[in-house]
Order: sequence, then structure tokens, then C-alpha cells
Amino acid sequence: MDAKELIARRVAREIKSGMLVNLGIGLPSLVANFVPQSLGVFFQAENGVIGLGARPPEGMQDPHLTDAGGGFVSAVPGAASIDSAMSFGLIRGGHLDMTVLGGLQVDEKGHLANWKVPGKMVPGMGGAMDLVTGAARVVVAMQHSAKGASKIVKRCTLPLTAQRRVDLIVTDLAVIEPGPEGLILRERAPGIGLDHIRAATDANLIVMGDIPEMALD
Amino acid sequence: MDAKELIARRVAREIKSGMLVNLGIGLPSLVANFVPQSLGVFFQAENGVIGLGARPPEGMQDPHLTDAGGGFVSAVPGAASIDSAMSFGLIRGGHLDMTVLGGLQVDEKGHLANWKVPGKMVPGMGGAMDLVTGAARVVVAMQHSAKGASKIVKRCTLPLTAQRRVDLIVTDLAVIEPGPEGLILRERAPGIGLDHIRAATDANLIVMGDIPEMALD
Amino acid sequence: MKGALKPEAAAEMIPDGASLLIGGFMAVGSPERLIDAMVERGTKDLTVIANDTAMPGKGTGKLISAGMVSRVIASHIGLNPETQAKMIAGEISCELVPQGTLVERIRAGGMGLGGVLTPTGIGTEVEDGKQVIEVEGNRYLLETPIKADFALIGAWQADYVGNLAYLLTAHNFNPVMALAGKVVIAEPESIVPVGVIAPDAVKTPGVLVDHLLIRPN
Amino acid sequence: MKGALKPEAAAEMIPDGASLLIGGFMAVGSPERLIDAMVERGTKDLTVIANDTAMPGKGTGKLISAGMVSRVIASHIGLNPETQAKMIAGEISCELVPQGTLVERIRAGGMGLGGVLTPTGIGTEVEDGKQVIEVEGNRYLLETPIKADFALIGAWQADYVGNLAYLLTAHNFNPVMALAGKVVIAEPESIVPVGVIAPDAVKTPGVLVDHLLIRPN
Repeated sequence: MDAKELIARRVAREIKSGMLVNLGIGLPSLVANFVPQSLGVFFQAENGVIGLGARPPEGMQDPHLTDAGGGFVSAVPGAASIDSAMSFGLIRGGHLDMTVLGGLQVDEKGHLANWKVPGKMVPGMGGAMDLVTGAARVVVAMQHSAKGASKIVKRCTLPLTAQRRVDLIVTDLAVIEPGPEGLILRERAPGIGLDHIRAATDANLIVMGDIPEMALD
Repeated sequence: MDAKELIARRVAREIKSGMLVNLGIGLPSLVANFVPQSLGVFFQAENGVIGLGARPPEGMQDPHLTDAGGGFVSAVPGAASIDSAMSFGLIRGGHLDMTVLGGLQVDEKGHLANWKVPGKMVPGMGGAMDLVTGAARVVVAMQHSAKGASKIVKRCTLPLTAQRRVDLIVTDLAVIEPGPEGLILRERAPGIGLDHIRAATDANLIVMGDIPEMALD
Repeated sequence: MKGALKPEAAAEMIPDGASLLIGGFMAVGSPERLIDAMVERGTKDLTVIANDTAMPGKGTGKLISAGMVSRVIASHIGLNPETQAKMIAGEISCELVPQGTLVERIRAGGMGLGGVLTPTGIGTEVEDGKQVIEVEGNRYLLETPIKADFALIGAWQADYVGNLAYLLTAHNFNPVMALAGKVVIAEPESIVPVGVIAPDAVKTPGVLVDHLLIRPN
Repeated sequence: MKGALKPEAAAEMIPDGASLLIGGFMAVGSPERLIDAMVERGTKDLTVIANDTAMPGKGTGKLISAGMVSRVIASHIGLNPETQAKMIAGEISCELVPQGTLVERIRAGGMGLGGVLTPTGIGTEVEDGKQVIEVEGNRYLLETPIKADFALIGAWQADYVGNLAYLLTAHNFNPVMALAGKVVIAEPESIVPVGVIAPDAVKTPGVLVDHLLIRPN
């Protein structure tokens, strides 16, 4: 299993029956592949649909039905079209049960930076600030390190996405839960030891008792 | 012609082709009877329809299609359903070309009081404050006097509906246009002399040149 | 998927002292079967937030007549003499709010906004005690958001996902109120199989609805 | 009733220096024929307010590539490298706004509200230079309303009253932008006889629309 699949599978276990979930572009979008249809989960694409379905077969794509990345999608039975005002009303109003986003940095306060690298990458925040501010639960799905540097840091050096503490971080090495006291290590990736995680992390981790391996359906 | 019909006919002449118009309950609602269908005017009922039509024939009333007074109406071709947020967005945003409302008092500043008589009648303002604040043009349609007292006064003693100066007052005696300098007498009702109007008015009227009789289609 | 409740079962969920957003405009679009079940049960000390209190024997008027309501937030109570009488007798406290402000306050509550900046009410007694905010040289009232323990919604069609569609002037406050209740109970005129309401016809996405009332009969 | 314009005639109405609200999300729901006609005409110094600048060759991206745009207000420009390059070169000034804030600012402009009170952006660099308002113990950014000289709307169906209906994720910013342009030009995929779009299917009432583009071919 590659790192991305591992992360996606673990995040999928956070999703409960009947939830409304928004998956970010890239790694987070893989999560949908591991959520059983029987759960009756609805996925929101913030560009305007609740009840996002799989990619349509070749030749059956419709230019009026796309996800937030501009890719063709389908709609499940019971889907609803929403305009951008309703879409972000649902997000900011706490009606979105969970958002899964990528991250550039998360720090000991649980603050997320994921939208800007000053001087390098200024794409705009899109919906990220609203999602992190408003969603009932915010899960960050990301590689533990990038180019050898820990993405989990004492204090974000990149611009924050919101002042809200995220609820969970899932990486290829660990599951970490930010709390008022700091970052609590909850799970290890299969075969990964505590020392490995500590060495790969540029922040203090709170370790309480035995840390179990991630369960992956 | 009775006083109400006179007022309604005169107000109807203010309505131009293609306008969106909201008519208040009571006297103002009579105005619709005198607007030629050929003008392509759309009437809004603030409870949720643009394109209000005539009362439906007996037996064809539908409980899902009523006006703001709760009476059964029909919808013209090209009608649109709107919820209360859109309805008042159109009103407050200046998209409503004209509102015609009844009045209890209008004063020399052109301020309207029409929603409350302290200690006596406290029905709530309903949509009146939004209509007077937001409509592109506000026309007050009312009897000149009530129980022998002028409804056009130096300064409103009743609570104001808005701080906005109304655009036109049409009564059974006169057409009066409030301006920055005060109330300008524009027209006399048929057969009514200047002295009659002055005697019936508890406010200063600006009279410039000859005052013509109202034209009534 | 949501199971459908009998009106009695839904009424049982609402405790004494609850705050209720109730859809409808002069009872058009109000959840009448649910209201009847509440009257049967006799819940006390309710706060009713609604456009109006209809008239005796209709919609929210039934709750007023039954003495179940201690507080009303509405834009208009003038067509229900019982509300007026109980207000004067001190049995009901009434907050009267301009209609366009009321719907925006509920929308703000439901969509996670901090309030409403409206020109409506400036220069009137509605301004009393409220913060005035100047933006780009214009003055606006800051009106606070409204949420409630329950939103009781009247709809035309529902599916078992909870998606709702409305007819004509029976939309009114319903789509906005469905955003702002901690628990949302919808009373549709019919329930259709999932997939039958086209995505573009859904005005309230099912994710907002907690419970449906069973079909009549 | 509104006559329908050829794209060239509509493009001619838009002068150099105009501000434009342009619907669409990654060009889905954008008025492509109108944009093509504008590129043909080569209008200069435009302000484009849109969710994004799409990508080169699509939607608003065509205006960027043609060097017609001097200012952009958007939530995301990351998928159009030309916008990024021109921003870095100082040819385009960019204001980046969280997506949910952008749509509410436009709605506020169109609906006569004084601004938006949002939690999104608090504690981030989006807060810089903005007024923070405390309401009931929570802090919100005051974001100002947005209006523009023109709103360019992509729709699915129109009738000659100007009523518009949209399909699926091609709604996005279009219904809100139709409220906030001094002149609103809609490009429907088809125009149907008046009365064919059911009142409940109308998402933009015709009173908001000034001009329709003729049908393709």
C-alpha cells in the first residue's frame, strides 16, 4: 500500500453513516474510494452539488456536472444542486459534518497552513478558509514530511488558513489529535515505531500509554 | 367615481412599461385594476411571487398561491416563485421599481408613518419598512384626511416607517411631490380648488404656477 | 435515509420552553398537521419565531389560541386579534421585526454569519438600542442572528433523503428556516422515492432535515 | 419582454474600464460566447470579479490571456499560470477573497445590505486592515459589499421575460451575481417561450435581467 492510499484508507474510517463530507482536491479526494456505499454518506463539492458520484463513463460526461477541481463527476440518487451562497452557507453554518483537506503545515496549536507560500505559490484560498472555519470536523490528510522536512511544526511559518484548531491529522506515519495541551499521538502507521515518528516530527508530541497501530478496515 | 377609485386611477398612471411593482393591501391593491395589460408590468407579492395575476375563478383557487393579504391569486405567464430572502433582497436592493403603500401621516419632510398607532394599533411593520427603505420609487396612496383630520402634517406624530423621503403622495384631493424644500403641490383632483386643498392640509404646500387637474387615463 | 414520524411522535420531541422557527406566511406553507399534534399535546411556554401569527384557527394562530406561546418574534401580528390581546394583557411578549430583516437574521443564524447590516429601520424606533455601523459612508443597523431549538417546515415534496421542494408562495420563510433549527422537522404534502426530485428542483438539501412527517392518511 | 442581442452587440455595450461580475466556476457556467465576442472587440482595463480565472483558453481565462484585465477579485487563480505571471509582473492587481466571503459580498451588494459579518479570515492575513465587529461575544470580519457595472451570466434556459434556470454545478455564482450588476446580460443555452419555465424552476427572476444573448446558431 502506498502512502497516499494508507492515508486515504485511515481517513475513510472517520466517516460515519449519513454524514455530509467535503473532500479537498488531490490526496483527500482519494478518501471517497474507501467509504462503503452502504454508509449513505453524501459528498459535497463546494462548486455546487451535494451527492457527488463517481466519474461517468467515457462519452457520458456532462459539462454542467463537475467537481471543485473541474473534473467530470456524476450525481447519486437524492443529489441536490446548490448555488455558491447555499454551498458556503452550509459550510460556514456548521452543516458540513466533515472536511478533509491537504496541509502544508500544522503546528502545536493545531493551526493549519495550506493555502499560500509567500513569494512562491499564491493561488488564492478558494474555499479552504471557510471550510476550516466552519466545518463541524476538520481532518488534515497529508504526508508527514515534504522534501525531508516535517510538515508538523512547533509554529506555522506559512500563513494560517484559520484560527480554528483542526480536529485530526492523518499522515503516512501517524494519527495525531490536536488538543488544548498540544498534539496527542493517537496511532502509528503499520510497522512504524515511536522513535521513527518522533524523529520525523518537528514538534512536541504528547504520548500517553501504548500507541496502537492504525486500523485500516 | 369614488375617492378610492380616483386615487387608484391616478396612481396607475405612474406605472410604466416593464416595471416591477408592489402594491400594498387595501386601497393600493386597487391600482392593478387600472394598469393596462399591454404595459407588461409585473406585480410582486412580497410573500413570494413575481407576476401576480387576477383572482382565480371560484373552485380554482389554490392554497399555494396567495397574495400578502392571504387572498387567492393567479400567476401570469412568466411568473417566478421566490422565497422571503429573495423577495426582500429584491426590495431592499432597489430592484423593485415602485411600491404603492397606504399612509397614516406624511409630513413636510416627506416622511411616512404607516405602521403603528402607539397604544392603539400595533400590528407590526410587516414588509413596510423594507419597502419604503429600498424601493426605487415610493408612492403613498391615501385619503387626504381621516375623521376630519389632515393626514398631511408638518411633522409626523406617529412612528416613522423609514427615514427615506417618499417620492409621491396621491390623495382624493391632490397629487403632492415631496422635495428637499418641502411638499410641492403638483395636481388638483377634478373640480377641487386650491383653497379647498389648502384648508384640508395641515402642512405648508409649495405652489408654483398653475396647478393642473389630475389626468385620469 | 430518514424514517418518517407520525405527527404525535414529532410533537413529543418538542419540550416545554423550546424555541421554534415555524414556516409559513398567513399559514400558507405552515406545517399544519404538526401544529395540530402540538396543540393536542399542549406544550407550554414556547417561543415562536415566524413571519406572522396567522389568524385564530390557522397555522401558528392555533398555538396562540391554545395559550402555548409566551414569546413571539414576528414581522406582523395584525391579523390575529388574539395575539394582540395577549400581548396587551402581558401574556405574550412580542418582538416585532421588519420582514426583510427577520428573514436575513434567520439566514445569518443558519449560515454562520455574525449578523445583518441593513438600512431598514434606520431613523425609526427599530433603531432603539441597536448598534449602528457605518460602511462606506452609509449607516446600517446591526441586527443579530437568530437560531432556534427546532425548525418546523412545511414543504410540498420530500424524499427519504430529506430533500424538500416547495410550491409557489408556500416557499416563504421555509427554505431559510430549514438552515437555522438545531433540529429540523419537515412536514411534506407527499413523500416520493429517492431520485424523483430532480437535483435542480431541491430547494432544501436533505442534509438539513432531521425528521420527516409521514404522509397524510 | 426583452429582445435578444447578438454577442457582438452585447460586447459593444461594455466600455474600457468597466467592472464585470462573471459567473462560472473553472469556466463551468460561464458565458463563453459573450466572452469570445469581448475578446474579438478587445476591450481594455477591465475589472473582473469571479470565483476564479479558469485556465488559458477557457471562460475568464480568455480575457486574461488577451491582456484585457487590469484587476481581478477572485477566490482562486492557482489553475491559471498566466494570471499568476501577470500578477507577479505587476500587470494585474489581484484581490484574493475566501470563496464564501466573495459570494456573500456580492449578495450583500445586490440585496442592499451594508456588508457581511463573517468568522472566515479572523486570525489570518485576510483580517489585515479590516474592521472586526464583536457580536454576542464572537468576532467577525466586516467585509464590504460588491457591485459592478455589468453582470455576465451563464444560464441554461431563459424565457423572453428574462427568467433564468440553471443546471447542476453550472449554478455556482450566477444566481447571486445576477443581483449585483447595474446591467445584467444573460447568455442562456436556449430561450423558450414565456410560460415554459415553471415559476418554481426560475432561479433568477426576469426583472433582474436586462439583456439576453440570442440562441446559438
